[in-house]
Amino acid sequence: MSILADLPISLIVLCSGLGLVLIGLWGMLTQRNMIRMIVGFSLTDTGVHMVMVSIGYVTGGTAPIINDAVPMADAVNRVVDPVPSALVLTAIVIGLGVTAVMLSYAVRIYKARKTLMIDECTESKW
Amino acid sequence: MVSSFFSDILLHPLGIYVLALGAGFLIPLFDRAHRGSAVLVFFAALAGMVAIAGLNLLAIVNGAPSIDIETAGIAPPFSINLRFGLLEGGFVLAVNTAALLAAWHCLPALRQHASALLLFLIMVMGINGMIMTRDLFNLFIFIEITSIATYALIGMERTGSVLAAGFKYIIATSVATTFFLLGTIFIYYQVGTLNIDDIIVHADLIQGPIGFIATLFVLTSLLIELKPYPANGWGLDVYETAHSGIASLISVGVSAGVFFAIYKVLPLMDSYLTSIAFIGGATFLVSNIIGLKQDNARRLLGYSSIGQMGLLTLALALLLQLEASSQLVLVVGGLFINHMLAKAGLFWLAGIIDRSQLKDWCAIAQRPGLLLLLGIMMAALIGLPPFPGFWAKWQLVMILAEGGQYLWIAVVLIGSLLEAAYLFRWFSHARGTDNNSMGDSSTDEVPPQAVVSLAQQLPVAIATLLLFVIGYVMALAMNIETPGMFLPLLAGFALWLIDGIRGRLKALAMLLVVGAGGYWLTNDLDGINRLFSYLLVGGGLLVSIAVMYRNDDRRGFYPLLAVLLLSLAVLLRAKTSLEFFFGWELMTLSSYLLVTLGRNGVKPALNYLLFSLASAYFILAGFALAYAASGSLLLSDLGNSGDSIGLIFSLLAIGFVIKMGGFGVHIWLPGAYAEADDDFTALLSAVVSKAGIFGLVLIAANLGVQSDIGLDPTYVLGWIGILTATFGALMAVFQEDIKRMVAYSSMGQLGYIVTGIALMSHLGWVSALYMTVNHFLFKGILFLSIAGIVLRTNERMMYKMGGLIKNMPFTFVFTMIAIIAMSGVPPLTGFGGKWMLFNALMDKGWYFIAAFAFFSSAVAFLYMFRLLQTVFLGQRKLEHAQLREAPAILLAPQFIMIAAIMVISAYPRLLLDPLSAAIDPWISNTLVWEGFALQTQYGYWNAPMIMAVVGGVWMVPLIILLLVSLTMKIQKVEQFNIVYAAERPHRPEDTHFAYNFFAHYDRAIGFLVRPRATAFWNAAVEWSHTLASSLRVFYNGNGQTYALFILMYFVAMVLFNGGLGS
Amino acid sequence: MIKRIFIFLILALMAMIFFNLATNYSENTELSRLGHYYVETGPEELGAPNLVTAVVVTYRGLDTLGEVTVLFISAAGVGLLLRRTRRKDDDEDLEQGDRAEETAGTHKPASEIVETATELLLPMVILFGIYVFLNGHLSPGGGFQGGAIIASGTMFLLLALPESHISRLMIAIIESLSGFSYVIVGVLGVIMAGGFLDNRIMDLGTYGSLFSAGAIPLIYVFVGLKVGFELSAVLDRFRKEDTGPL
Amino acid sequence: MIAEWIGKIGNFTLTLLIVTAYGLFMTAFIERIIAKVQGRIGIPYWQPVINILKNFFKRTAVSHGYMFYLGPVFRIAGGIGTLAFIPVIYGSETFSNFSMAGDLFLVIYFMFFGQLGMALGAGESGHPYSAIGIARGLSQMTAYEVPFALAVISIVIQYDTLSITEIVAAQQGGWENWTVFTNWVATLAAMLAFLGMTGYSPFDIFLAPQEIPIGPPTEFHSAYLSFMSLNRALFGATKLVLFMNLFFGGATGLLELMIKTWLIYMVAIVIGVSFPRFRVDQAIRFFFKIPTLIGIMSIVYAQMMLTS
Repeated sequence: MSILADLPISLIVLCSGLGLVLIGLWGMLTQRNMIRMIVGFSLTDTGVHMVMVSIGYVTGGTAPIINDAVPMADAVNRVVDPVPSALVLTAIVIGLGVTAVMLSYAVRIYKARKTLMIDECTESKW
Repeated sequence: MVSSFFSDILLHPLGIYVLALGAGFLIPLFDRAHRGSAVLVFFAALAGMVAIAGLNLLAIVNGAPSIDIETAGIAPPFSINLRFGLLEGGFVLAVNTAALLAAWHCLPALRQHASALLLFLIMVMGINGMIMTRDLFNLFIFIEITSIATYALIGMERTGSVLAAGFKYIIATSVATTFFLLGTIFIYYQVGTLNIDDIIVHADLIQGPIGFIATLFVLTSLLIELKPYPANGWGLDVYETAHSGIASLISVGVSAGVFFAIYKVLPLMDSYLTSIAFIGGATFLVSNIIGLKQDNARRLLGYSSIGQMGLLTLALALLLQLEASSQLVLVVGGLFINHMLAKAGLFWLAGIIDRSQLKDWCAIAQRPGLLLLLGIMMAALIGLPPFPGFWAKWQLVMILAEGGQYLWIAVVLIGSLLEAAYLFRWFSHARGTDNNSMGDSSTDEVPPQAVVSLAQQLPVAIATLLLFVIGYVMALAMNIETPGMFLPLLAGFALWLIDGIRGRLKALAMLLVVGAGGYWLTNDLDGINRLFSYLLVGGGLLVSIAVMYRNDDRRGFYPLLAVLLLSLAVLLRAKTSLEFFFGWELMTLSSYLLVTLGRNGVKPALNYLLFSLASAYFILAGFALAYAASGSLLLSDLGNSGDSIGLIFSLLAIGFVIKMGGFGVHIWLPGAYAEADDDFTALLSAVVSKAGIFGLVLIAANLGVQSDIGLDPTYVLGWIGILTATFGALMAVFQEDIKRMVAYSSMGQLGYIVTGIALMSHLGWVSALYMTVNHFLFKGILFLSIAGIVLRTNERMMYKMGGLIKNMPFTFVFTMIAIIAMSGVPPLTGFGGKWMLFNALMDKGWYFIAAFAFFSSAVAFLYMFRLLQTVFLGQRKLEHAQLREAPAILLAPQFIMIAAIMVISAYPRLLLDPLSAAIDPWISNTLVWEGFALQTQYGYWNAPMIMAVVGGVWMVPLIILLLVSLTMKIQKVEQFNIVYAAERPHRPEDTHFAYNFFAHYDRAIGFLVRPRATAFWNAAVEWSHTLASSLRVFYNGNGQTYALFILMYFVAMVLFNGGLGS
Repeated sequence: MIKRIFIFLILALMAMIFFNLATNYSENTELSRLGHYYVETGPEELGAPNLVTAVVVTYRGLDTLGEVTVLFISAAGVGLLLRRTRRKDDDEDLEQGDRAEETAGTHKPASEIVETATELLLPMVILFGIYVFLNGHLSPGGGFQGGAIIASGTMFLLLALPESHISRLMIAIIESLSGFSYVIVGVLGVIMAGGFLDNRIMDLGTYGSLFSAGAIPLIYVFVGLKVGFELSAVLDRFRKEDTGPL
Repeated sequence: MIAEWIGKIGNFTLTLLIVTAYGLFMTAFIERIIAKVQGRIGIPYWQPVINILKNFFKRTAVSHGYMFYLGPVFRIAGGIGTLAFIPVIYGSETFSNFSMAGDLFLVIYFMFFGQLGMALGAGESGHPYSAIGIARGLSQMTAYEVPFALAVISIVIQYDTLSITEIVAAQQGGWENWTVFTNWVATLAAMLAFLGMTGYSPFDIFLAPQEIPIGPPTEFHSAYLSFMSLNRALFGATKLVLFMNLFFGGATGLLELMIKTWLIYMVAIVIGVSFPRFRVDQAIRFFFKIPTLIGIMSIVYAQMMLTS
């Protein structure tokens, strides 16, 4: 545990994020059920978001809100990068949108062919 | 205030977003009020987007600076900015225009749901954003906007297969964009900015493994969006199943956006240009190979789409690598706009005709308008003139040649050929395999025809129009002589407008147009071009008179014929290799279409087209090398090509020889000649084949003689020529079909001419040109005679004829004279050609070629006799007893040509002097005349004297016989009155020895002419299909497999470009 | 099985790539150029204490507009996909599927605790959502967050009272108008201030007060409303898989 | 000018008569030799002349059409014309005929003229045997043309000219200058081709003289037949003259002409009576094997040994 404790916090988040990406990809590639694939996608997406957040971290920084807690004069040295935070916000919403559409596809596919198995949807090929 | 609102907001490129979003957000409300009003708002917004893009682009083209749109009132890189420059403007305008047309196309589906309308609108805006934004993360947003809108629209028709395809599409693209995001954030980590320009400025900060991986992630995910092989099965499924309008927009719009995004980030990717080019090239090549095996029209379009994007990627990467970015607009822009209009048009057509299997496309066989549109789209797609793709491909190949990228030239050309193969196979299906233009068997069922309203065709028609317009503009940019070079098309268009009037009237109009146009195009030519203009234009007109023997509708025939004949004039007029190639391709296309008009012409026409295109691509490659070596496009500068002259000559010669049906690549020839309309076959053989000769003479003159370098290829060419002659003759011997036989004969006769040109001596060339003229005369006569015979007997198998000399005496005499002129028997014209050729061959020391020439001209007697014997002589079939002579309009041109043969036979000097003069600029005259006798180092030839002696020795016995006859009782006997063991034959079939006439010859040496070439090419086709099958195993339809391929792509890109080290 | 091994292999390679990323990563010790600029000049320039909001709404306002659009089109897309089959000529299977779904029986009613809790909490949740987006420029939070909270209220409602009716018309009107207004505000930025989506079309006000930071609160109101109603609409559509007109 | 032409025509007529008479004599001669070999007495020497005259003056004739009528005309015109382009006796203006009109190449190609016309005439008769005969004859012709062409090319390489007169001139000055000795390879090839050209056994199946109604002349009779018989004699002699000129040093006098051609003819006859008949495809294959090989060697020989 001491090794972990020595690591920079953002690196841990980064690694977890990347790990999540891999887990999600594994799920997308091996789970035949579409809902599970969507779960895999969500995991991947979340992993990327974690990576993004970790990138924005500045050692010892706090939230980039310039108010009484963080005086303007010293702000530059005390806050984390606001940009990745802003980006991740956008990315989350987009991930949500994609997930919603994916889910509605899954619903429709189930209705149309009474199955959710991806390998049973292979009529278009070659 | 109001005016500034208009100029600053609405007409500003920003207005595109304002319009799209404003309308998009409001459409649900309008929809609640009134569905129609929502549709109105939708179109108004789209039209506005087109107008904004158009007006701003116009301003930029006229010199205004490119527009930078800053947001938030803060300068970049601290805020997001958009750019609307020349390239951006072009892409945006193109995408929006296509979107407007696509919207019209899929309006019936879109208007069902207001959400579909707004999704469509926002999707287009997303593409616009992808093109214009200069911020990496903002690019991601626009990609996602486009993607999500696309996902939803794909699922608009909720059948099982669409949904499955859509889900695969989502999985694939979302994996790709995830990696894009990862890459983006790591780039931000290193550079500390998201503005692309700013990143480029600080590109040195991107370094180490993180920089390497981040850049590759960004690049690869964008490339994946372009659907590179093999990670593209998901794209194909969508192209196959989604609504055609949506599929078209994905193919041309979304791809355009992604492509432009790649273009934007490429400055960061300098070291990966090779990889990019490789991916593009492989995708282009492989998808076109796989397309060969595809039977589903929409999926075929998918392969073509993917292939085209591959080509675009390839072109982009190579142009940047070769530092030719000034040509980007012309090459990439041209290719893009071409792909966009043509591919979208095809998707729309596929949508409105709605037949998934290619073979069901005969549903438009009786719809000339639709066929025309289909043909134009396909021609544009494979880069035939005058469409933008032609100019772009030309320029691309030129640049590649300059950069020494020969392998890539091969990839581009081979890929294009493959694409042509499957596209025109499709066209063949649409054309219908079997069209009885003679109207002899009305029992054939016409498959149910597609019902298509004009409104549905409108977008396709507009796309067609735009293709022409842009093609013309590009022609201006390429400094092509206009309108001269476009005259064939104009003439064709004009005649197409009056295609509704009666047959003969149209023919007359065509002759007038071609006459006037041809004169205008060729009257200021001189030298050898002038000579050929008499032959090609004058001769073409002469033979064309015969087309009036038919008075039926012949839709499309006359306009196409005008295009063909005038494109020959263009060919002669060409000063630069580009103009030459333009005319050449125009000729190829129009003659292909004309062949398809024949009775069973569709399939052979496809062969013809493919070989012609292969020939054209060899020519293109040759010209490109010449341009690279000499730096000039002028045909007269071909000779300044230095060391590569041998290679250039070989490439060009291969091209022309294919077009002339050279030995081994002749298999297109008999089919095309046989199945084309009978009068058109005469033109093909007598006139069009001369274009190849002209080309050969041209390059021989400019490359072979001007340079001091010895050309070994000419010796090979000499052999090719004579082997063509020999095998053409041998194969002709064993044909039963009269047209096939004469077609093989034509091939053989052209072989001598090739050999003559290959000799590279004055005498050789004179003989070649002399034989060219002669070939024009006798083949014109022969094929026109055959047209008459086929017209009267409705039959092409010679053994089903016989004894026609009684019914068609003029045709017989003309044929006989033509055959004597062909055979080389003195005193007619053929002898002179053979004599000069033989002398020239001996002079050059090509003795064995001379021996082959002897042999092949002896073999030629076999089929020549057979033609006369089995058709005109022997026993007449009972049902042919009442046949009449061929129509006078068919005989008239033949008569003129007979007269010409006679005059030239007696006074060859009339012809030889101008021929010799035309050659003089290149090789000085070696003809020595003593009076009328021509002297060579070896022998002499006194044509008038020969004519006189032969006439004398022929007349004397005739007179004697006539005198004797006076004293005799000459009894004219009936057909069956022969010495037949004192019996009377029952039927003519019993005693007409015609079928398998040379069976014994076949027994003796028939093994030489077993169809090995055909077998070879069949094997090649077979092999390519097998290859296609093995290349497409990746497309197993499983979405997970596709996702796996995408991951593999990322891994492979990283490993390939440097691996995990460093 | 072979496929699994193959997948494993590819993912292992991918993991090595990621490992390469991680080992070469070192935590930032100072702000990036962009971040530095925003932190340094952002508060004065835009008057918003919450710099993330400043970045989201103004500096990268175009992203946010795009983001709203994404949400808007995914809602529309979900609606398009999950619409009830109305026309006879649609896929036969589809229609049967729909009918089967309709006759599958009513939902099991939620427990009383949930129902009561919902009735109690729902107004507060919504109020909190509104608070979050109104204070987006001052404190953590903003339009999206607030919208999401409002939508979670809707979620509550749907869980507790599955049969409750949510007015489509209202959703559509609010969605459309708030989106349109956002665009208008953006355009006003061009006319009245420095550029598209410039928040300084209104007075920046007193730093740190509710009505400050120019148009940021206004924009966040639109965004909050829009996000809240859109997410609600998405949830609603998944509930019934039927939208009627959008 | 006109006088010159009349003179030429006169001279040619003389040559024509001599060669024709000689050809007829040879025809009878070979018949007699064959008869002797087969143990018969054979025909008298004047029998061919009698046959021709008899046929010529027959009172009735049957016509199948105009081409049928013209066929024999073409045929004999081909024979006469071929002779017209060959100088018969070296150094004699009288016997040089119209050889100034064209060279060896002209002669070779003009030999087809008669065959073609004949073939057309026979074709119009409508008799299948005519057509079969012609088909066979033409096929065989393509085969023996090959060694012949190779041999001709070889001697053209050797003498560097296509003019028959010059070829003969080059062989003057003693028997050792004759082509047969200087270029025996080419001569061998040409003589093998000659066997096919003459149409005697074993290469006579296209004519099949022994069988009753087979071959191109099947339907011809009366004056037509007499034209054809006349041509057969004339054309055979003409070919002998050509071979003599090309390979055996030509002739400076009528006597030399007769002896040389007689000897050349004997080659064909000796072989003809000794060998049975080939089927036509066998004949074709035969010519494409050994004779062609010899022909190729003759060119190589000429290139290597006979040019400087």
